[in-house]
Amino acid sequence: MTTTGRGARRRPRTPGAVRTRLPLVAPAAVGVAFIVLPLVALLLRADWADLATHLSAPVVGQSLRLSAVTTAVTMVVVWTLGTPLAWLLARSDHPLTAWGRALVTVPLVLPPVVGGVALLMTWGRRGVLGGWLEEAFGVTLPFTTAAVVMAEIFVAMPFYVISVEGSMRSLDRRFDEVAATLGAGPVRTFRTVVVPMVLPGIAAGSALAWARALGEFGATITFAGSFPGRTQTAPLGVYAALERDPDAAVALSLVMLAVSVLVLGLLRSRWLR
Amino acid sequence: MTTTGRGARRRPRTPGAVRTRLPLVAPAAVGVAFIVLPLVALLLRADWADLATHLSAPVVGQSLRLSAVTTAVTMVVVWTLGTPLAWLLARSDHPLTAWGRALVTVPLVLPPVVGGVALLMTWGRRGVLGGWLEEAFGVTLPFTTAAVVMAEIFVAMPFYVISVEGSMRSLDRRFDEVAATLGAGPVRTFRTVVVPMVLPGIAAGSALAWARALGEFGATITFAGSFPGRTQTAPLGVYAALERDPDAAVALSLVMLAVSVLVLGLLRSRWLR
Amino acid sequence: MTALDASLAVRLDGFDLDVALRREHGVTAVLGPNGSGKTTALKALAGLHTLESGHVRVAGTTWADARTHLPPEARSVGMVLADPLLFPHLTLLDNVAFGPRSRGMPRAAARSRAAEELGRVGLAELTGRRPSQVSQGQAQRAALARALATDPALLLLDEPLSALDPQTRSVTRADLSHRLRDYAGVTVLVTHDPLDALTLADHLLFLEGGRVVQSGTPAEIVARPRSPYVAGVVGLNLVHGRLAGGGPPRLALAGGAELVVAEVPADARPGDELLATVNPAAVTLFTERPEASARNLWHLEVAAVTVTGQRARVRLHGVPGVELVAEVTLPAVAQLGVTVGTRLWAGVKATEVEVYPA
Amino acid sequence: MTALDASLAVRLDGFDLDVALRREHGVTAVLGPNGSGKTTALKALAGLHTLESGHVRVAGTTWADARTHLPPEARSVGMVLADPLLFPHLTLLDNVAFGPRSRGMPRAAARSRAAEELGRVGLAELTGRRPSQVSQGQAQRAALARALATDPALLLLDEPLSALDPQTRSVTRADLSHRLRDYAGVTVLVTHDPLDALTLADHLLFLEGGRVVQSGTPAEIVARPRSPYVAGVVGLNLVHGRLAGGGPPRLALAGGAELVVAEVPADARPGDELLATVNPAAVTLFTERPEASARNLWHLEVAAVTVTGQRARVRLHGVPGVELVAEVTLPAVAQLGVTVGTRLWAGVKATEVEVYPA
Amino acid sequence: GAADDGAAGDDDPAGPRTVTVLAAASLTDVLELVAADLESDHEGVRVELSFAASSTVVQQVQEGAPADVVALAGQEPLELLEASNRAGEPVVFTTNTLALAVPADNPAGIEGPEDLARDGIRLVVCRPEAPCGAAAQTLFAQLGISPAISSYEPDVRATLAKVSLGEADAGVVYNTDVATAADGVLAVEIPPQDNVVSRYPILAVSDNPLARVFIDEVLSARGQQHLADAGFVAP
Ligand SMILES: Nc1ncnc2c1ncn2[C@@H]1O[C@H](COP(=O)(O)OP(=O)(O)OP(=O)(O)O)[C@@H](O)[C@H]1O
Ligand SMILES: Nc1ncnc2c1ncn2[C@@H]1O[C@H](COP(=O)(O)OP(=O)(O)OP(=O)(O)O)[C@@H](O)[C@H]1O
Ligand SMILES: [Mg+2]
Ligand SMILES: [Mg+2]
Repeated sequence: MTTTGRGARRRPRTPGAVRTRLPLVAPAAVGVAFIVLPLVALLLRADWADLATHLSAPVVGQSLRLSAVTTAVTMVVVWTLGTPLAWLLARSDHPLTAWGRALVTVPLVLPPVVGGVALLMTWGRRGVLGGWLEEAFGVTLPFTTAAVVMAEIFVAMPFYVISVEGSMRSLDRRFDEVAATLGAGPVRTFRTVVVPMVLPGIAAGSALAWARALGEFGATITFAGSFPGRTQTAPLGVYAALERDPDAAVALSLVMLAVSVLVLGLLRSRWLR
Repeated sequence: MTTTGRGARRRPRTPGAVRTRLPLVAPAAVGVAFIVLPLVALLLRADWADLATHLSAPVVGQSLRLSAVTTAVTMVVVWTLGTPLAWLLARSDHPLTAWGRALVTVPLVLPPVVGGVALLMTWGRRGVLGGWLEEAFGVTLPFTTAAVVMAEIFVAMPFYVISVEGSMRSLDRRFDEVAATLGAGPVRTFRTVVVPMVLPGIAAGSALAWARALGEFGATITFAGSFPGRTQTAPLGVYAALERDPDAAVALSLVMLAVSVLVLGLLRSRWLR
Repeated sequence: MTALDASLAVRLDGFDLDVALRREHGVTAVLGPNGSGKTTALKALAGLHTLESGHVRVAGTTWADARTHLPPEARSVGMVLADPLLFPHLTLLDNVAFGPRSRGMPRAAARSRAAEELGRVGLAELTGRRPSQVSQGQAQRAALARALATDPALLLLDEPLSALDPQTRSVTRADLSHRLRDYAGVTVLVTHDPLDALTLADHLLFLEGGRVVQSGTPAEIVARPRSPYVAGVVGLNLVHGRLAGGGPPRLALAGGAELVVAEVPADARPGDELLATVNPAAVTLFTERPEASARNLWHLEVAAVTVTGQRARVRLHGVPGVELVAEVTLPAVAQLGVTVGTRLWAGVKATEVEVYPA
Repeated sequence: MTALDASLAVRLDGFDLDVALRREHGVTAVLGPNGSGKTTALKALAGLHTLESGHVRVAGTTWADARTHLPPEARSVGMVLADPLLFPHLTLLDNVAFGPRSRGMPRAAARSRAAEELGRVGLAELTGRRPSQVSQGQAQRAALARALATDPALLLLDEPLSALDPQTRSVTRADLSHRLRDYAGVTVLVTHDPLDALTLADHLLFLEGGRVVQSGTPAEIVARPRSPYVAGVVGLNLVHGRLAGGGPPRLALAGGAELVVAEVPADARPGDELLATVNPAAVTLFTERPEASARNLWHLEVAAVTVTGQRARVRLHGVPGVELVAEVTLPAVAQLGVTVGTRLWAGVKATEVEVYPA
Repeated sequence: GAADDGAAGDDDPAGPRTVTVLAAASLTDVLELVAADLESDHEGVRVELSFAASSTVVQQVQEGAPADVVALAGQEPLELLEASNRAGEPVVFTTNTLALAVPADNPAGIEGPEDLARDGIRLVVCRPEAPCGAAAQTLFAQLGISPAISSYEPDVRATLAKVSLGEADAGVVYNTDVATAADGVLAVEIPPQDNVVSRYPILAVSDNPLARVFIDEVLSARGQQHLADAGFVAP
């Protein structure tokens, strides 16, 4: 091995580098394999020859379109509500804040089906608020596209809040103070200083939340049901097609997989390094 | 209002403080309400009088026990595989790392049901590896408790890796360098410097991953089925009981909720401030 | 009307600040050891700490008293810290325009005001740069421009030069001094650097442990420091003792040693507490006990050496009550073999000691 | 056998380092402006940068050459940076025991070794503390103990005192000097502080832009600095010019000004390039044009002022080719009204100028 | 691993002690009674039951679920079960008919299947891939109505849950499901002439001798009585 040329800098630091790192590399490789193998299996099992046909199955287009629309609306709501929430949590010194934070992250751990039931108990026809909504405005939420969005917000917002709060908390408090001495009130500081400065964190949190919303299944089917074009999002479409048209189901899964990898990969390489 | 006494320091900074913060507080409050209301509804609907009876339904104890065992095993595996993986990702400068990272986080976005199908396609009797496993060792994984653990690992590890990698990446590289000059090879540095220093991040990641494993439903029912005592974890128990014994289902949900809030709250107040 | 009239009582966990400050105009430098409460005082003025009691009145407006606590954004204040803390996502222009915009000025006006302020600190060419694209000194000047762009009635500078390397520091100090000359409001400047205090301020305030230990004009303070910290800042040795009775005029020091002096204040009686200063340059060092005219002679150990240019300051100790800094040339350091731990003879002529009441 | 024989060629994005260094023993101080490659050189020695070409041989072992690149953990090296970088989760004792443990020493032996090392830097009482519970100076001494606990053949110190406040710095410098006296290996000390260089090192190496610009013993360097940076470090004014023909001996400076000198090297011919130093204390300042004996007299503007103790260093410019630092007393600063921007007359006697070949 | 239990227990020289049954969700209560009978008659034998939608059951068997017996709700899913997985001929052991489930207060005033076609009725059915969903489609075809559907639920359970929670005005489910459902759900009968009869097959999918024992227990008088008690009708 010679050291001439730029390429030399890329060589492993020692011939034995891989060996001495084995106790790290081996488990990491097993971990990667465990996650990646099923994805590969999915690719292997896909009916590539007729992929185009499968992708033109009505369930595919319809459910993808619905997923695109609902997750977009979800993200708008999550940004609007979740960003101020993350900020207040990040800057609160109150001893109860830790518990408030835990409460907000509960949907992370709640089985989605239970989440769906809880949503029904709140917004359903006989729910705590739903009954009143129906009487006062004649609005019923379950079985509507709005219910899909609500289910997605319920499961996705905690991801966003937890992640954005982390970056906001590590923002130097002195920036807030400087903005205040310059005459910026809390809202203006939030808008013109905090948000722009934590943009990478917001991007990361958005990616996570969007991904979670895209994959959402249990709460959606429980709270919104499954009706093609109205409440049957892509994951529900996959489930519905799994037995009747497994190739379409796999094709649909592949599309979701590809889109997600693309979004996560782009975001992470752009923002997160 | 007077400023005498220590209490004065806690007063709001201005009488108008709440008003000027309204554009932040209002959406945050809506966000909290949206998440907390369904949880409250769940509490309201619970049959508190007979809670003890419902909790003694066999499905409750059995599935909680199974969930405790499987999530514990899951966490051991996730720690073992995920920690080195997070470290290698955190310290890799390779341009492809961002994509590797995205790949590892795919299960975050994959609908769990699709994840279950992918696991079946890998480890099932007709799967890429499962067929070989069965022939060579007579081992079939699907529909066993092992399958539950595998499904939980598949969905939970990405949470752990993404979260721990974040804290590892923000670890000052000079600590690695100092450890190296002191004679510690990569593995020793990992074990004695990196892991202890990112313990709070590991705790946070573990909480997330554990919570995700605890709530796991779709991949489990697809890949492991729902055998009481063998593969019927708490969320599957909730689902099974929902129709026949909804009060037991709600009671079980409440137990899960309480345990999760407790764990998240304790962790976050201990480690994450 | 007093432009700044503040009486600050702040209580933090384990720290009490109690400081009064009234100034009509000009620059007040606040000095003190680490943890003496300088930053706390500035934050209380800015509204970032709530007063336990006391008041802050600036240019006729009450910012805080028993019933009032204006938030920082409602106070006409400008603040610059050691770290410029420019908003990294904004250009220098937009950083400086941030204040005027926040106070309601239309965008175009705010920007032209910002351009003007940047011009006044010599950054007219860099308005379009991001903070990451300018040097530390430039960033600090931009921070100053930002703080002044809102025409604050009170300007608070918390060690504005301390994070700069020495060269940048003196250039930036000049810019700061230049810019402050045109500023009509009251400036409070926290610093550790005596030169800042002497070149930028017309009034000095020394804090120790949250209390004012000495205040006055630079000339007063340089002449008669009243605490070891203050003496250290102005570069003098300070000795504290009682006038001894009988014999030549001399001070009895705490550890039993004596300091012979030429003159004492006319009204001093034996037993009176007195302070005495000795210029480090007036301390002579010898390797052997000299047959010298110096009336004060001690055998001391070198505790520390610092060098500036071709001069070294040698800190000596080892005789109870006597702790001296001597200033010698670099060649002398080499010739005397001055390193930490060496024992040397230090002599001070009685005529070089200046005595005043404690 | 040479204890350290290194020829370092390192190529980073946009920066090239090319430095050779051979030392048998003792402390080599590496000085240079920011970004001159000091840290890069240390990292290359430690194995944290890969050599483009060259070699590192220490105590007879090849650490790096065209075919070898030992990783840092296989090199017998100790490193201390400005930031102590103690492992926050370990006590001081375990921090110091980390190295011996990593190199295979049993726990009990490593701990007793660590306790011994901590004792040698005066921290015997603090072995059980966490890094967060000790002062910065103590932490830095612990970092030194940690680096030395593995008996490294090469000790690398990268501005080990720069993050400390001045008082702690001089105490820690003394401890460091004391500890280095007992250390048998080669030490390379990166510093910005001339005092570190003069009191700790027996050999100085100046880097600029990744290249060595001057090296030698402290005495050689103090006497004849060869670059403005080096002159600045040793506190002298450096003037670069050509010997003028005819008239009294004098140098023609770049901007057209002249510097009259008393003596020139015997073999200098008109037109030869020469360097000249002037001690800042030998520069006299006047408000009015004096009728003085100083043969060199310029009307200059004050660019910067710094104060140490009761002396001020005044940087002057305004005549092309002439940039001078003058050292005056604090009272003189007040009397002359020295602030940045003032114009003063600066005089230098020809006899105060020291001339040597460029 | 799977080798410890169920189908793979053949290695045990004393004969397998466990029989694993995968069954349609609608059989949950009945088969638990049947299993209890069998376990009390055969000392040391354990019956493991797992319930899911019939189509899921079939898929699980295909993918290697450790199953000895499969009992399905309807014969369509059976067609998907590959021959290699069958270890015996399927037997129709019972039949089921459809019923309308409505909330206890019947807010939409559903009296019979024809009311389903009214505007504004919120109707939930199983997804067409599930036997209950297929049967519902057949029912609508026989009635000549095409009611507006609010949701295609994954299985009977979910369909019934929507009704019992009051979210749906009506759900098409099996007669037996309404009988076992929690309070809060009423059955509206569908006249026999319009109703759809689902035939429930049971078959062994492993050569575990206990599979036969279990199937016989289901077909026994005692087993049939449990089925009848739950609202099933003998074939
Ligand atoms: N927010 C706070 N809560 C509690 N104590 C505080 C807080 N801020 C500062 N202190 C304490 O108040 C004391 C004074 O701190 P302050 O920052 O005002 O000192 P300083 O004079 O500015 O020191 P330095 O020269 O190091 O900047 C210190 O003991 C510090 O620990
Ligand atoms: N890892 C790196 N990759 C690319 N360039 C680097 C890297 N590290 C340092 N450099 C560049 O190399 C040059 C020398 O840096 P180095 O840190 O060695 O300077 P230094 O002499 O130690 O400066 P200072 O006095 O500021 O510590 C600088 O231009 C720096 O930007
Ligand atoms: Mg401070
Ligand atoms: Mg450096």
